[in-house]
Amino acid sequence: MPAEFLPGDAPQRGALSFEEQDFIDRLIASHQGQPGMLLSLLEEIQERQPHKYLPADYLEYLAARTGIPGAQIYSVATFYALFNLKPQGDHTICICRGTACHTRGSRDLLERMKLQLGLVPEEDDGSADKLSMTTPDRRFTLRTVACFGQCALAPVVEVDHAIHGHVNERALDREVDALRKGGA
Amino acid sequence: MPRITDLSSFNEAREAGLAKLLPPTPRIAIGMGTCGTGNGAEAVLQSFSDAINQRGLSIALARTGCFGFCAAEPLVNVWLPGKPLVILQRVQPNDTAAILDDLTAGRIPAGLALCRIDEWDHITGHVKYGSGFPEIPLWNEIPFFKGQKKIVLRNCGLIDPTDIEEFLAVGGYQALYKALIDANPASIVESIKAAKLRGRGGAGFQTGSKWEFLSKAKADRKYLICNADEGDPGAYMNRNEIESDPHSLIEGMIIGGYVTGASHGIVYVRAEYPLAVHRLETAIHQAEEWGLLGDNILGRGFNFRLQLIEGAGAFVCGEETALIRSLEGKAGRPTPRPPYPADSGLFGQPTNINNVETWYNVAPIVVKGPAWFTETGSPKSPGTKVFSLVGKVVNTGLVEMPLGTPLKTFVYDVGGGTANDRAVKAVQTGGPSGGCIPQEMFDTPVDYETLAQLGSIMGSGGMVVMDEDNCMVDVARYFIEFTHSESCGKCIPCRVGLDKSLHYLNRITQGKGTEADLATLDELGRMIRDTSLCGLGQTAPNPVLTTMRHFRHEFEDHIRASRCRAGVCEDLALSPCENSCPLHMNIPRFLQLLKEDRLEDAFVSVVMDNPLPASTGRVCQHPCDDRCRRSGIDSAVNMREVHRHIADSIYPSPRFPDLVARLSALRKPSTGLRCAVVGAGPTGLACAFYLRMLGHDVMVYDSNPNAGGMLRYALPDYRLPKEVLDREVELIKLIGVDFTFNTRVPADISLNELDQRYNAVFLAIGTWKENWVYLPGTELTGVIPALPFLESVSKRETVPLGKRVIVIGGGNAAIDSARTALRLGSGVTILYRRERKDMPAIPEETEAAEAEGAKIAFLASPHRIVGSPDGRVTAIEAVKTRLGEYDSSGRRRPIPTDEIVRFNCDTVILAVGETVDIDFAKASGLKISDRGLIEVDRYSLETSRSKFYAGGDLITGASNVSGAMGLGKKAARNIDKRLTGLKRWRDLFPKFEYDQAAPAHPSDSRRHHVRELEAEDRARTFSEATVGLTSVEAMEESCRCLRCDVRTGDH
Amino acid sequence: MNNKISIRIDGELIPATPGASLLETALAHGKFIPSLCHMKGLSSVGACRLCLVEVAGVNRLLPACTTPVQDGMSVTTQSDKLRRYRKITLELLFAERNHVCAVCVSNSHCDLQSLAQRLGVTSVRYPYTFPKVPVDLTHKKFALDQNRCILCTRCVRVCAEVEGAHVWAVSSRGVGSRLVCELNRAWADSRY
Amino acid sequence: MSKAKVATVWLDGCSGCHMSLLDIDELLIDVLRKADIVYGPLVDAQEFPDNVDVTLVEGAVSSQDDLRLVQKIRQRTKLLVSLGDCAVTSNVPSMRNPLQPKVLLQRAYVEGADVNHRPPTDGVPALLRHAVPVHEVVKVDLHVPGCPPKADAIAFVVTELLESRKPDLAGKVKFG
Repeated sequence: MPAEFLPGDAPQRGALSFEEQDFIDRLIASHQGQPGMLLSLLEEIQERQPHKYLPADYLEYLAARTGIPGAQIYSVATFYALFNLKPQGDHTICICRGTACHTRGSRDLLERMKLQLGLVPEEDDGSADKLSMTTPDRRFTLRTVACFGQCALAPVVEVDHAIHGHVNERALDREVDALRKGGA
Repeated sequence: MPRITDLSSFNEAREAGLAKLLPPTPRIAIGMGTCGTGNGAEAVLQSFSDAINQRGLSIALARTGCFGFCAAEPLVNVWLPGKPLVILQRVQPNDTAAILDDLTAGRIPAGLALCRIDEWDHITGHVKYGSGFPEIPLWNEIPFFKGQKKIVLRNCGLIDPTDIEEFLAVGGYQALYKALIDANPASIVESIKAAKLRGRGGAGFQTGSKWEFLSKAKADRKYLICNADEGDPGAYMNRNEIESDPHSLIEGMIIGGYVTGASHGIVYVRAEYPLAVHRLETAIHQAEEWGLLGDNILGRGFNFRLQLIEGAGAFVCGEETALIRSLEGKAGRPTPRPPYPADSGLFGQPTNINNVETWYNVAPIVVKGPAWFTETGSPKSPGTKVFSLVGKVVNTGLVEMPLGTPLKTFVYDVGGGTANDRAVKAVQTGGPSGGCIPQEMFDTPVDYETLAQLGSIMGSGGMVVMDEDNCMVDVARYFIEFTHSESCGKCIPCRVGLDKSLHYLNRITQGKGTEADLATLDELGRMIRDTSLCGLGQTAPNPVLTTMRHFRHEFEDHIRASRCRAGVCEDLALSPCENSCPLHMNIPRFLQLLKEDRLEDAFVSVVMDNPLPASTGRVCQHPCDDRCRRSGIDSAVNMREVHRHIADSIYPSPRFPDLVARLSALRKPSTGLRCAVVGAGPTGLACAFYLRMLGHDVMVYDSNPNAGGMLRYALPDYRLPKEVLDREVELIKLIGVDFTFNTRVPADISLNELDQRYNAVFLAIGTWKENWVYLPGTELTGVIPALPFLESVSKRETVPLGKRVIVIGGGNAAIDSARTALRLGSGVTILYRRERKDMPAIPEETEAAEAEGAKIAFLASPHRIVGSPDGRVTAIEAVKTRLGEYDSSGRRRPIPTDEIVRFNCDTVILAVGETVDIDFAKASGLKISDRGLIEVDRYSLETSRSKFYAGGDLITGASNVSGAMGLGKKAARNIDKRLTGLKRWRDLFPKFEYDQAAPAHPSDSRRHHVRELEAEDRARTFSEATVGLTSVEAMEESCRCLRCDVRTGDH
Repeated sequence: MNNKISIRIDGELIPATPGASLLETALAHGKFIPSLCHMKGLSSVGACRLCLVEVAGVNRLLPACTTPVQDGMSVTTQSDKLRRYRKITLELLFAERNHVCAVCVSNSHCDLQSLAQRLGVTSVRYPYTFPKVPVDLTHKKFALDQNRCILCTRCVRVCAEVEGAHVWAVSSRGVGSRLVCELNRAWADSRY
Repeated sequence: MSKAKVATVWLDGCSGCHMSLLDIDELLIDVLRKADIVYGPLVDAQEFPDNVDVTLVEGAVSSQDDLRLVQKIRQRTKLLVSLGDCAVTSNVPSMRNPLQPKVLLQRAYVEGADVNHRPPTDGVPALLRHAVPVHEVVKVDLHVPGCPPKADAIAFVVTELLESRKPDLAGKVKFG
């Protein structure tokens, strides 16, 4: 059941501006009691951030205002692939690791991008095929997605939300070079 | 605001919609699904819109969804009043001007036309477009659509998904209207049950039964959920369905709500499908405005609310209990059933979940009845299913086929087979929960039960075609990696069991696996399947269990021979070219050495990898070309010609003696062990070379007076000059291999004698027996087999050849015979029973033969040879063939027609394949395989008789030079290991220091080809037909290498 | 509705209460079915899969903890297959994290350890993972060593269902799943 | 009847399992009547002999030396027994495994040292990335867990083996 709002539970950390608090309050009001409320709240909070992530302050405030236990919010925020707890790069390059893309060589593209962006996975990064890595200068985030559902265009890469089909290493290199030169 | 409350307002809206679909002006509708926009449909739309405005044309411009043929996107529908709808394919912005010119002139741009539609059955409605354009094929006449039956996709790609009026025009909401007017919910549940509609999400549970449970549940509030969290990698039908026809989903759900008493509906859509989310939101909003959704629907007092929730990326939410937890604001971890959702689902209320595609079948069943529905498909699985056909087929896209259609129809007929000449190996169905079905089983009908029997499942309908370039161990590893990272972690078998399975699979792909690992994987897979909490875990082992069942040899290759034939498992290959080379030459190394101007080192590198580099440099089938990654940029590095150049630069040069000395210095100290090699062909020579280098005493026996086998006696001089071969044989003699010529085994020396005299014997006799097809007339004078013909010419014997020669066959021997006959002054025609692309001969050779004047008659199967009364050939008659069904080689089988063609001729050369004469083996205790070849252990090449090994054509049948040499090399390695008990093979090869950096930018140079002499000149002579690369060209070729062997990053 | 029904467990006829689970019924009658995630007084989650049993007429294994008894049900709790699968399950748990029984504070009063002994697990056939997992020593009275955690979630449920505090949850997924205190705080900083 | 050849080996462990072996007390006399102990910390033999009937291995495989020795032992032994938790589970030696050996040596020999701030190199075998149980590197015929295994359990195992029976340890032993 959707948790009830506990009136005594004031926000503990005042890191959010009034505007931000107001944003969350209105968001909660528009979804209150609906199925899928927490997912929708988190999706909209993340979408509002320029660096597409869920800042801890927001989650604290959200917990306090909705009465949803912090542990549950954290559990949800770390369970779903869409949510980020760390800021993402200015540009996101997302390589599809779906079956069709895999059979058409998306792993080579992934390796090529790691090389291009100078990203070296840490030892405890788990498997090299499932990742989200951001360059230290926060210009680029490289990540993978299970499948874009664009299998007929395999291999598929999404660069800043634009889908590119039938990508080869050279085309991808050019794309990244262009972003680099494009500034910001 | 329009609101539909009665029949007349309904009809008004339909009329308005129809006026948009069939306006008085021409209409252009652009396919704007995600696959269309991914291929540039936005720009096409813009271009049309600009041009129409600029020219002030009276043309209706619209957007539509996707018609399913993704490989031909962007698709554009054009319609002229009274004419059929024509679908244009691969339309680019710069095509638009011409298209508009044509349309305004009342024409159809024929060059771009894919197909036409005269009328369309929308199931709940019908649209007549018009007639005409007979030159354009009807939609279901073209291979991709042939056999498809569009029930689910009835509206996709034909109407504007953002316009409810168009949907109404083709019969939309008709079923809802009927349901509400009839007001008999129970009868609709009965219809769905009678239609035996099964859940299209994968499990295949009866939808009618689920609805019945929910309708009987007592509660204040009941929920209906549409699962649109399509997470199977490789499946995307739900995305397209929602993007192209969102209202059909809404209609299905409202009907479902009405008959089950549910007041609330939720569509749970993947957030990765932004366009689908947007279109569905628009459609929900429209339906509410029109009084079709919300309160008091159609004025009949029924209320139903529909809400859209974006899923945040968790494959496990395809599991119904996980999806419900997700909607409750929790992590998507499944919970045990019971309680079943129909009793206690979302927030504890009765709930029913169906997949997107299931909902699309509701309206057609309501309107047409269950009997109509069960006409299609198989008795247990009626109806159709949408599949996403992707991977290694020419025609990729969404395919709606009746259930029960055999797999081969999908792969070969609809998909059109593979684009290149690689054979299809398997189809993966059902995504991570499914399995791989091997090519031998493509007759399998695709339905729930049959796929399950093969260890796979239908799943949501993903169908990924795989060819020889796909490694099945990697495929298994890939899927386990996927389910491993999508496992929710709640139950132990799935969480830890998949982690350990992945560990073993990783080990195998790295060449570190053991055979015990296979048993462990199998046991673990069964345990995970039988004990996991939810469907994800229960089906996750399927990809491993099926690949181990159907492709066990590939697992064994990885484990026993550290070999990944497909070249996918990087740890097992130096580079793609090395992996494809039957001799496993270190190609990047000799290219780099040459690039560093170290010709002598390059020569040593080449010869140590391949003892006949000048010969193979001319005649190898060069599989490396197909694998070269440079071909992704322009074209493959010409590796074969570079090693030919290296060899040609050293053999005739004064440096040769020094290099012989250098090679001799690499030879291991004498072991005193004696080895015999029977057959001085390429296989035998390769084996002898390595055995000698390993320090053994080697004697080679051959029935001919000189070494080289096929290279000498079957390859014409213009392909391989004898002096080139002589120099290579000389090198082998100089390092100390002994030869005994003019000696036959077993006529002159028996196997028992060999057994007594030698510590090991390698049998490498070639294919000297020509297959003899039975044809009336083969006994006539002037009919000659290819190999003896080529041999006679090689030995400079005179061969009586007529003026008009017919060669039968399509392999290298056929082409060699043709080109040889041309050089002897004859006119030549080749008869081949299949098509050009099916010819086994090297394509360059075939082209050269044609350039020199040979004619080729394809699809011609010899029928009888006609002779004169004195028994001489005068003509040959051939039956024209047509191509029929696909056979097990993935080629279409030639089927004879009634048409007979006659070719006058005086000589017929039969080149229909060669076999090995193994009569000798039968008598000497060597086991013979089913194929009539000597049986050996695949990995060690040991025969059934101890001490005896066999390789080359004796174990594979007729093959190519490099492949045969590869087996000779492998035999030497195994013989040495057995004789000495040591693993010292690697020590034999010298180490080279050379640059280990990949070029930062690929060099600009284009591929250098060998220069052929002018066809007219070379056709008169047996001197070599091609001139090798120059030093500069060879150097430039070397610089083109991308150095895939250089390891970077985390290795 | 409170009519007694009866079921058979390993052939023995046993009276049962409608609505009760197979596991409760078996345990109440001294029948041993192994389990690690079940705890009396908490909801059942069916996570450890150790209590899987065979039920006549059902072609898959059912978890005793979440399967309600039905009159006439015939249950097998011991078979070669079940024994094999239970051993594999325990071995997977031992391989997953760093259970160094010899130096563990729970040595000799640990359900995992004693179950392994009882079911005859004397070694682990799967390679150990040796993951790096957090240890929270911030709390004055308690320590949380996730090296030993088997994700049975008994603690999560006690905290939520008995205490009503909802301090704990499981974060992430798959083998990366970890127990988490509120919004990933140190235990000492939690509200409780 | 000739005596069985028995060996014991001490890899990465604390020798507690050997102590427990000695704790079988008077049974030792019986054992020595039926078997010769041909190699081990308790006897003075330099090279592991050939054709050993039973070898009891204590300790985890932690270093290159452990690895080589246990491989040699496997080749020369008919029946190999993992004795105690270190051999069976890698136990305490495995507690270093989540860390890289490099980091570990740094911590122990550089940060934690008073003098000679560097890891020893002379005559010290290189550490493997992980300390692993014996059965992860060679085939093991019998596992006797326990830290250490109780003397009764060892006595049972040894007696059964010398009678050529495979001991059934279910319920008799535990980890820890």
